[in-house]
Amino acid sequence: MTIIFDGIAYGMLLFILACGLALTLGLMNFINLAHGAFAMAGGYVLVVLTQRAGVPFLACLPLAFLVTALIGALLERTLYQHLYGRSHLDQVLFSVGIIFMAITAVQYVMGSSQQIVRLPDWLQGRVEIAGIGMGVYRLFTIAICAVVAIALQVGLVRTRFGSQLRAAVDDPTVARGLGINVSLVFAVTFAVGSGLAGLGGALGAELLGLDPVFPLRYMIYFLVVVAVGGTTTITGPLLAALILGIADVLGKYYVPQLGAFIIYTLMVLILLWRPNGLFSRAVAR
Amino acid sequence: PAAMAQDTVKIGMIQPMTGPFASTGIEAVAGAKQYMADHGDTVAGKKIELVVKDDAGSANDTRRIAQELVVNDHANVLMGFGLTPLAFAAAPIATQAKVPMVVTAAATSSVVEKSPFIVRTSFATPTAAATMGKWAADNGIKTAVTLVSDYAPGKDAQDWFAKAFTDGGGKVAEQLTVPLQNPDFAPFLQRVADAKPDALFVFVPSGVGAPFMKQFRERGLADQGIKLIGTGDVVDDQILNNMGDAALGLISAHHYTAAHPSEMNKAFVAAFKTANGGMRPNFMAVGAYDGMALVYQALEKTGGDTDGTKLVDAMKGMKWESPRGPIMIDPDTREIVQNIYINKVERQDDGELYNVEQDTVENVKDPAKAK
Amino acid sequence: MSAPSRAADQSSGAIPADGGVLAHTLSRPPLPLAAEIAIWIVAVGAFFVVPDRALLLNEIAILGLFAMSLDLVLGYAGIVSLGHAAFFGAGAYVAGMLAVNGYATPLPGLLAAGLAAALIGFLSSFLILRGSDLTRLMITLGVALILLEIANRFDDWTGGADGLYGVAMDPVLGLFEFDLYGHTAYFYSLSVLFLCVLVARLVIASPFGLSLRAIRGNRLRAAHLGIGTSRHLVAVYTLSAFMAGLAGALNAQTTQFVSLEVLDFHRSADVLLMLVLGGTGYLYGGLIGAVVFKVLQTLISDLTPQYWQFWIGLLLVVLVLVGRDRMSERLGALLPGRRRGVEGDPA
Amino acid sequence: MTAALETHGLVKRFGGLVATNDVSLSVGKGARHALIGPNGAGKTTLINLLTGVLAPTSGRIVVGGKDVTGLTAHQRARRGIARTFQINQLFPDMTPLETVVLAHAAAHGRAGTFWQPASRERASVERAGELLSRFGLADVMSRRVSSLPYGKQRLLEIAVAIAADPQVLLLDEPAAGVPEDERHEILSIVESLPADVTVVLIEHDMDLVFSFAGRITVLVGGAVFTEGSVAEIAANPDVRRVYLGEG
Amino acid sequence: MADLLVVENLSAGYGKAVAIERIGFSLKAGGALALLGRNGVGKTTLLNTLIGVTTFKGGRITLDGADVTPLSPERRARAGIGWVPQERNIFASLTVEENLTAIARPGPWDVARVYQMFPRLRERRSNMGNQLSGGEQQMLALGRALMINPKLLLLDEPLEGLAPVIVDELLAALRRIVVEEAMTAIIVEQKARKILPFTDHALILERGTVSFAGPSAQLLEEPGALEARLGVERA
Ligand SMILES: Nc1ncnc2c1ncn2[C@@H]1O[C@H](COP(=O)(O)OP(=O)(O)OP(=O)(O)O)[C@@H](O)[C@H]1O
Ligand SMILES: Nc1ncnc2c1ncn2[C@@H]1O[C@H](COP(=O)(O)OP(=O)(O)OP(=O)(O)O)[C@@H](O)[C@H]1O
Ligand SMILES: [Mg+2]
Ligand SMILES: [Mg+2]
Repeated sequence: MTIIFDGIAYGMLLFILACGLALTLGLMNFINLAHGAFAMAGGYVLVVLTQRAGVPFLACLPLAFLVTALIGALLERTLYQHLYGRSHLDQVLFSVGIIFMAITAVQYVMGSSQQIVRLPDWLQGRVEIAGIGMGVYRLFTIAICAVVAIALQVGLVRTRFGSQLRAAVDDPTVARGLGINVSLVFAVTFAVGSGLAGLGGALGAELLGLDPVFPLRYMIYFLVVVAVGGTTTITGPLLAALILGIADVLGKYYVPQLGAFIIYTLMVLILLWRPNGLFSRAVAR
Repeated sequence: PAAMAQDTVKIGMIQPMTGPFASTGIEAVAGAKQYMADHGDTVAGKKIELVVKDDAGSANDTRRIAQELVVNDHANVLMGFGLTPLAFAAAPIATQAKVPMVVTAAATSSVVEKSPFIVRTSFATPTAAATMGKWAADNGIKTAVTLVSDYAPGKDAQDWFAKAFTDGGGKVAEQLTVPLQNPDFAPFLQRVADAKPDALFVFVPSGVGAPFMKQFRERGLADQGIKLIGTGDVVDDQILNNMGDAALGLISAHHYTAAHPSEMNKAFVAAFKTANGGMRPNFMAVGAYDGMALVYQALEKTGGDTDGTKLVDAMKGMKWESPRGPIMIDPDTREIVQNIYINKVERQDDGELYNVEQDTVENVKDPAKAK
Repeated sequence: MSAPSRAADQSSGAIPADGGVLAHTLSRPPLPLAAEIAIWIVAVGAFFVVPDRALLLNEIAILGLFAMSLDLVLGYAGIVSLGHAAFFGAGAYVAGMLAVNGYATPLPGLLAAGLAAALIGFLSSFLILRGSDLTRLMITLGVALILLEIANRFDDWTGGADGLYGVAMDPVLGLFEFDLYGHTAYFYSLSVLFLCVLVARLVIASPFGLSLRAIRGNRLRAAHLGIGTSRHLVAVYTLSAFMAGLAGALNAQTTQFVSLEVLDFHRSADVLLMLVLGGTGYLYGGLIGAVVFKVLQTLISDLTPQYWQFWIGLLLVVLVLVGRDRMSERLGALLPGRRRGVEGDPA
Repeated sequence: MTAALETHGLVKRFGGLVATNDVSLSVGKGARHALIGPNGAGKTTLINLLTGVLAPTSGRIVVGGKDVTGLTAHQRARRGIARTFQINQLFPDMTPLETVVLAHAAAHGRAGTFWQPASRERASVERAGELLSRFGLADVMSRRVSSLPYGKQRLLEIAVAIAADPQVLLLDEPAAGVPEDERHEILSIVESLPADVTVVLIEHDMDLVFSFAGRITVLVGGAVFTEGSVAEIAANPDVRRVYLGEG
Repeated sequence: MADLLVVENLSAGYGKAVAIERIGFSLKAGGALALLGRNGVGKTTLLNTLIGVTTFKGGRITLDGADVTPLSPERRARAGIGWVPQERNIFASLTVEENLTAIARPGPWDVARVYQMFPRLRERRSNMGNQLSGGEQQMLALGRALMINPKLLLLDEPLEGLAPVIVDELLAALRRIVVEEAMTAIIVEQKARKILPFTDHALILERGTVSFAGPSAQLLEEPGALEARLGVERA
């Protein structure tokens, strides 16, 4: 049982790291491979604030969100916005460039070694609920991710803003011509996406570690979650993250010698079965 | 400048300076530079020039760079090699070009066998792993589980620990390998918890050590009475202090600790920290430091002759005092012979975490080569 | 203008009945012949200008071939792949393992490696027939990573994480020994590259090549023209895998070492980067991208081994922002009349 | 005479919506047949079923005496079924010349030819030249399709279908967006196709339908409402009510 | 009453190419203008320039007394321009209803009223945008433009692909809207005779410039006028 709980916690963490990408890639159709760089930024914000400025851990989480959202908004206004209309390949090239710069910049400023997050005492240790041993921090992560998932679903996907966003992606020119402030819609979405990455990075630094190559190391995981989840909903990536998290943890527990096979094989199989991800609206023609 | 070239000795240092293994390269380059800062850049009338190249951890690049260093830059010595495959890739170049190749990092046992021109100043994984295995068996640990990263050094460590441990009367309950890029140790640690051994022997690359140890604590394995033991890679000095209390009490076997209580080491650590913005030297730094020391001394012995064969011959059997303690190059295997220390993570007076020596096993040879 | 026949009389744009002009218009190569010849002269000439850089040149030629193979699927058939290293790696391992086990003649080894990669390409091509760009990115990536895991697991044969040690090749054609300077290596790789470009040129100008572009442009309509889209994709993917396998084999044979890194994600990403950098859909993009990327990387990383990635990153960002098209237009002005498939709008 | 095109009890459901409701049709060889009906009556859906874009929920499709229900779109195309699309489906990065040459080559089973340049496909190149001239596309033949004005793209859409030398040609509102004079030009090209080519036309422009078609089928709500000659349909008061209006 | 729309010296195109040059005309509120011309003369370009999605080359557009030339497309839309693009451009990943609500602005037109005008859309309200028949898309494009509650409607071939009954109804409805709600419409149409009776004025373009501007009636009445200008040879 504990192992399933671990799987859920891991899946939730994957989700929170990837859900920002689900927004920018899924809803905005922008292939931002540099997503992990924003997550890394969030992680470093947390580390710097807790260790150098002594800000309490809890306060750092919203700060990590805000700071990265701000960075995201800034980059969106100055750089990213020029790339919306461009081909996916341009976007790949560009965001890889951003990754390279982010990695070396962080290396320059913070050094290349692992940063280590120190949790407050009340988040450490374990509790036993109904006979299942659970890490307190993992419980905490699950709670935050659940809140984020609900907030996203309610606040972004089902609303008029959500429709406007999808309209702007489908056809930005016509959306403009019909009065949608495409730039604003994109900027807000991008900022929220980056902010979520930052929050995920901050939350995840504890479990995943944090060093300058973070954006590359975990890029594949983000992409897997979004691809398997499908790009048109938020529930898709959530479910995908949970499935992958649980399958990975269970697989490693019961057949550890299979190692990394499980997650990749599972991904390929799911994508063969549902090429557009678990949840995708039929795209005719 | 032909005459100039005669008077300089070029050392081509190939290290991963970018990519996932960058921290290895950065420490090593700093270590090498530290030696030059301490001992000047002329030996036996020759000027030493250190050329640093980044191979980003890619064997293809390592090989090409090594080749270019030899062919174009006329490097007299190759040095570095952050990972085993990188050393393997470059080994034939050393053989063909007859250039000494000083390995300051890669730790798989067989590296030195790949070319008669390879000399190693880092360590061979089996030395640390086997020492740990023997120590564990001698210190009341009956059963152990091993958990290693899924790559060659990991398997080396696992096998040699297990061998020494079982030879000493211990029992390995389970052997776990985790993927190199593994974000979550939960399932593996849960297996450990279920197996209830006396100790868990761990070998993971230094960057992964911290998350691993936290998860070990979080899962309460320590409270279950499971001792965490390993080689020094896990408690790499570079990041040890940041690990926080999670690391306290870990027992590791290694050939270097920044807390080594010799005067020489104290001076080395202080100088290194000053030169590198407070970064602590780790075993990678000391490996490269000694690599330079080896080259300097060999040159002195040959009187500045840079002929590769002569240099390697000079290196064989060389003995000197390093910040890590007394070391020697085995004349038969060109492998380093050194003390292995049993360390325990403790908080020292300056408030920082260190690997503090508990026990010393002197002049350990690589057991893998003791045929 | 008399209304009823208007549509017809516009044809005063005059198409001669024999279709010679049409055939000529159709058969325009991806680059003007002069530019193509210039590229090959430069390629051979580079050796004589910087003979001590033959190793780098060799690597560039190999990467150029690898990138060109990707261009066939990406630039022409519109299939994005983040796992092309699967075929490069397969080729490298097959060539390497053959050599280690005593079959060290270069050309048969090369061919065998290419065929093995083609087989893997053929099998995996069925996985990428459906789904979106993202799906294909992830499936190709997944395939490469699974191969990587397999290579890691079967370390008795592949050497696992230590790499495949002990690749030693016989002389090429029994005549040219692989030397430490990479001279033989470069000419060997360059010849293979040249042959592959010839083949690729023919294929893309053929109806098959047109079909690929049609499939990329609009798969639905392509099917309604009677083009078996799946079969075409399978075919081109297999061909591309074959060439990528050759590139991998060249890499193994000329560097005489194979490590897991040939299957690594970085390799797939880098080749994509090079191709996109040089431009897709005109065959030489991969080659130009490989030159630009490798030369810059070598130059900058000599200056600042620790931070060269920053400058490459900056370059990518600036390049994309300024617009690759505008950049290549400038370059195009140097290579007279280069076109990407079609001419622009008449003013 | 065998029918060129037959459907038997064809049904297509989209969720709750029955877009094609038990349609049984028979179109004779060489017929000029029109399909009309209100918006959303299921005309395009029917064409999509015939050409293999959609798979029917039930029912059978027979072309030239052979059951093609299970065949893929490209297999049907190779059996001589060509179509145009209501919304242009072209290859934006190719030129009109390349497009038409390919259309002809593919229909004649040469899309897989990889050993010689397309320019050596003499028959295809010649046919392309002829069609491009007739459709007034000669002066734009080497521009990118995506930069052509809508009307030209529309013409190309039709030229592509005709280039396949089809047995059965299905035209989905070919004249939409084409100026009036060129509408008739298009249909005159279609009319000049060999007499054994079967043409099915969907159009909302009644001038065109009445001047072109021999017989007309009216679809309403997915089902066949009525079928008859031009005169019968034009005079049918029910058809006037549901479709033609008073205009 | 002042003119609702004044266009002076307008030139625009795509990239470097110029497609329309020095076009000038003005429109009163509550009127309809027929915009005619052969293929490729720039009708679409003119409409698209009014909404602001082409490359602007010079001139001035004044809407309701305010200069809208410097405004972005979305600001122009909010200033009261509704647009039906030639290729419909229904948002494919939105349902019919979301297509309407996503861009809605307050005013007399709401979803219910659009559904009343096109009952077919109500039936298909939860279909995705790309699961509509051609005619349904056309209806939706029109309904969508009305949801902006514009002062000026730009209709690029709005009748194309609609069944004849609907065309008749639609033209009547448009006429009512234009007159009763003092909305102004510019209608592009290939079949001049269809819309001239419903419009007050007509503008004929030739190669990107105005070749005729005057009352629609003049074109209808004067024999041969249309034929000469548009090459329409049949009634
Ligand atoms: N993929 C789909 N999913 C759901 N409903 C669909 C789909 N495609 C079409 N429909 C519906 O099926 C009905 C028939 O559509 P079809 O396109 O065949 O109409 P049509 O007769 O061609 O109309 P028009 O004259 O307007 O083009 C329409 O109501 C349409 O909304
Ligand atoms: N996206 C574009 N890029 C470049 N040129 C274009 C583009 N769209 C249109 N043009 C050119 O601008 C000119 C005017 O085209 P426009 O679409 O405005 O004509 P139109 O009168 O609406 O024709 P149609 O009746 O076919 O709709 C044409 O010569 C066309 O080639
Ligand atoms: Mg239709
Ligand atoms: Mg138009």
